Amino acid sequence: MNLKKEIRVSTLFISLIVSIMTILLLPIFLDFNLASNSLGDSLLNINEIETNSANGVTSVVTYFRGFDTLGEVTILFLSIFGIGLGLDGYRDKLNIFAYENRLLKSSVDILFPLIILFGFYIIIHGHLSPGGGFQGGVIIASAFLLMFLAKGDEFSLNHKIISITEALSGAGFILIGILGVLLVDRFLGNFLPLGTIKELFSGGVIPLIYIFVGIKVSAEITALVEYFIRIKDVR
Amino acid sequence: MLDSFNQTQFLHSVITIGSLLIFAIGLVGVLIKKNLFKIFLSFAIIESSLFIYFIGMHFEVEKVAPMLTDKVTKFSTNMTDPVPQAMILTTIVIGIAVLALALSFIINYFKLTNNMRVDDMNELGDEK
Amino acid sequence: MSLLYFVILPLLASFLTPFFRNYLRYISLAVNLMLLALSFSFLGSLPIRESISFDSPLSIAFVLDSASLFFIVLFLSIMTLFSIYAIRDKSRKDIFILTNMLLASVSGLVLSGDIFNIYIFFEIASISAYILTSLQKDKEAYSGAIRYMIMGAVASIFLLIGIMTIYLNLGTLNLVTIGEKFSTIDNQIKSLTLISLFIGFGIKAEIFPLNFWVVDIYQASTNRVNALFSSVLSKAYIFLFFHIAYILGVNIKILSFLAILGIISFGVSEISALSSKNLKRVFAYSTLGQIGVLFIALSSSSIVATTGAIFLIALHAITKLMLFLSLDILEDRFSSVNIDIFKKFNSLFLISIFAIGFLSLLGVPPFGGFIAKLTILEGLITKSEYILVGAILVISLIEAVYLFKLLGMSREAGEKSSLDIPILKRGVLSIMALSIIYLGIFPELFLQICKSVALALVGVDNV
Amino acid sequence: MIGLIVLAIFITLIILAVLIIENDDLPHSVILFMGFGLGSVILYFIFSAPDVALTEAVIGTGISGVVFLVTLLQIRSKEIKR
Repeated sequence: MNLKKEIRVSTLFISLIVSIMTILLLPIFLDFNLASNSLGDSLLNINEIETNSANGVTSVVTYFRGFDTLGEVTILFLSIFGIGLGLDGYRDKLNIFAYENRLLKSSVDILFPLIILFGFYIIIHGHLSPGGGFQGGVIIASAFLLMFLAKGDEFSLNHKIISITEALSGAGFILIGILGVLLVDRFLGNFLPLGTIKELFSGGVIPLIYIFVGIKVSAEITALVEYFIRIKDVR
Repeated sequence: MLDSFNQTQFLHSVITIGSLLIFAIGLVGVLIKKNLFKIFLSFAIIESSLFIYFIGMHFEVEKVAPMLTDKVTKFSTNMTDPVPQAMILTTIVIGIAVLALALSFIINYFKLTNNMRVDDMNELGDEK
Repeated sequence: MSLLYFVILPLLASFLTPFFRNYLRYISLAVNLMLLALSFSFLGSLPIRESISFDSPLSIAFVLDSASLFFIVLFLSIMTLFSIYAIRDKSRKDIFILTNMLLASVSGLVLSGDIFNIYIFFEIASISAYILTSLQKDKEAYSGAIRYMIMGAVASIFLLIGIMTIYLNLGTLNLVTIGEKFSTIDNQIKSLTLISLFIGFGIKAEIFPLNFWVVDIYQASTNRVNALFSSVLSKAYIFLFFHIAYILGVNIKILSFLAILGIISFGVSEISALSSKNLKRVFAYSTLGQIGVLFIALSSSSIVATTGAIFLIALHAITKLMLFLSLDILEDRFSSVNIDIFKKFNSLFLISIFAIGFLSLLGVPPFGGFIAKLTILEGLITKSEYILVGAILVISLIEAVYLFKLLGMSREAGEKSSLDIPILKRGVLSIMALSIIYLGIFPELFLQICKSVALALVGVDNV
Repeated sequence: MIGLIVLAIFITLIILAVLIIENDDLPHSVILFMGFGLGSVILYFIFSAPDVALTEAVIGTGISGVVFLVTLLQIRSKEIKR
């Protein structure tokens, strides 16, 4: 009883400090006046001339700040590698995520190719509509997640293929960058014709980069899910 | 009277106060919760509050998405700033990568020690 | 040649690992040597600005001035020595993927001229560090890694707040533009940004009071990993901390506050080291103490002291690499890191390595540490900061107590066992020891280099 | 109208956040966290950021929810068999 009271006092104390901090910070944050001429506005102004991509966010993510995206893909790679190191002992073991259901089992065969197709659609149309490599890649990975859910232990992935896909798509991203250095003297620079805006073949290197990102992200998230759902058979 | 609710000024105040409150709730969660799982859940809430604030502050009423559609045919300054959106997109993906790594560490730690409480993590110290 | 190769080549080596898993260590060594050669080819044409994918202020730019080149060369040479040391190990193939990532990220941190890009590299470096900490897969390692991740999450959240306030108020992410415009923003917002950035970078730069967790991390990880943490990662973050501080144009009040934090950091960690029985913890406390000295020197706004600090960074990186790698040999033999193992071995080579390292840490002539500390004190005296000078001297005495205690233990009589050190490891350790002695006896050339680095870092000749 | 909608969603999010933190049942709070993600997806959509909304929907809510739940499953299976 005594202990419980003590915990409550510390909780109360911390909440009090945090709320005082919040009240003190509030006027500072409410006072913000946004910068009138920001980086984004200047990028929007030149977007139509420089990239011919219909989606402003995509051209920032893959072209103007494409190097950040490379770093981000690297972070995903590293994190999956770290998870694999730790959970590796549980590979080829029981799938704890499986859910026995006949309806699910028979419908997943139809859904699986459709979801993959949808993922590729999102990836390829990244420069025309919302979406792109990350979102589409995760959608493809969710198709595999559905397979794990429905098929249970009958379904497993070939890890060799996944790691080679991952390696090749990562290397492909870097290769595009190095081609940029060699051809236009800028890493990740645009060396392809821009095409007409709002058409599928437009935007220079942007769709190419997003395709590599999409393949890499889908392989990585699939590997992540597979690492997490396997467990050592303790029975 | 209803008009004043649609002003950018009002919107920004709501966003600021709301996301600061969510941030504070997440911070309290990090500080008072002893369960490792809850701590990382609270970190995810804190990050979400930052994202909402950052995206929200760059939105003004009547601004459209930075994207050409059937209605919008030209890039102009009447669009929301694409750079914060790109930054948040990047940060969300980083967030899930870090979160998944942390959870895998927690699983491994739990399998070794049967412990999920942060104040019982006493493996390290001068006597050990 | 493009500056990007410093980041790209290690990344490529890591990405393509499935194809040459068994040869990864040779490829990593080759990458290190190649980049070392590349970095010397830039010597004549400093400073270089290279923008990535588009014109500079609108996209990300990499900046190579003499300061960043110095740090790149330092990191590359340490990585090369480390790769040679670890190349014969059959068991630890995975560590090379992580060291490559670590190399790429610290190069990016040092080179990048864009604050959000710095955040990305910050995360890559942190995640490599978390995984390196957990490599041993026992409960200590996971406990340390989870602690590290909690602190890292706090750091990245605060860094993100800083970057967001900067972008909201200035509308730019480029460091040079931020530096030009930073004085125009409101005082309250300015201090909010500075505090967020201080917490974000300060946790990683391991400065008091944000360093209470560091020693546990060192205890949880292996000695090789500690060698990298102490000589690469913390140095990169210190460079970054002061690089950003000088770019934002912090005033004298904040700098003197940093100096006070440095002196507390130095004092507290050396006193804690006295009572510690675990060698990993002792060396970790000593690293924290040296970081305190670096903070004092770098925030003194005197070029002479900054020169000394740069000298100390290079020297301390080499010394700590040497000490942790020697400790690695001892731990392999005795499978313990209690200070008692100093009584148990009988190897003149290893004892002299430890002696050189300890004396250089203390700043005894004729070793390199003496020159570094002398230059720092000289700079502080010209600024008439006599309190700081006195404090450094007094705390160094405390440092002397435990280091001499350790050295004395190795001479105690008792049961001794001999050590068998492979010739490759012997070679690497002696190269480091010889370079410490060389820098102590002929410091002039290196001091000159350090001075130009200090000028570039503080930003007198160009920013 | 837009101001009131945003206000309503924010109030929901704050309540959800408190519930997530204060819930003793871990799976319950993960489900609530996915609800929180859904709320922020709507907010991003209102703020004219469809790309971020899509990303948060598939990554921030979808995959992270799955990862949280599977972590709980892993821990639960160990607890039962202990």
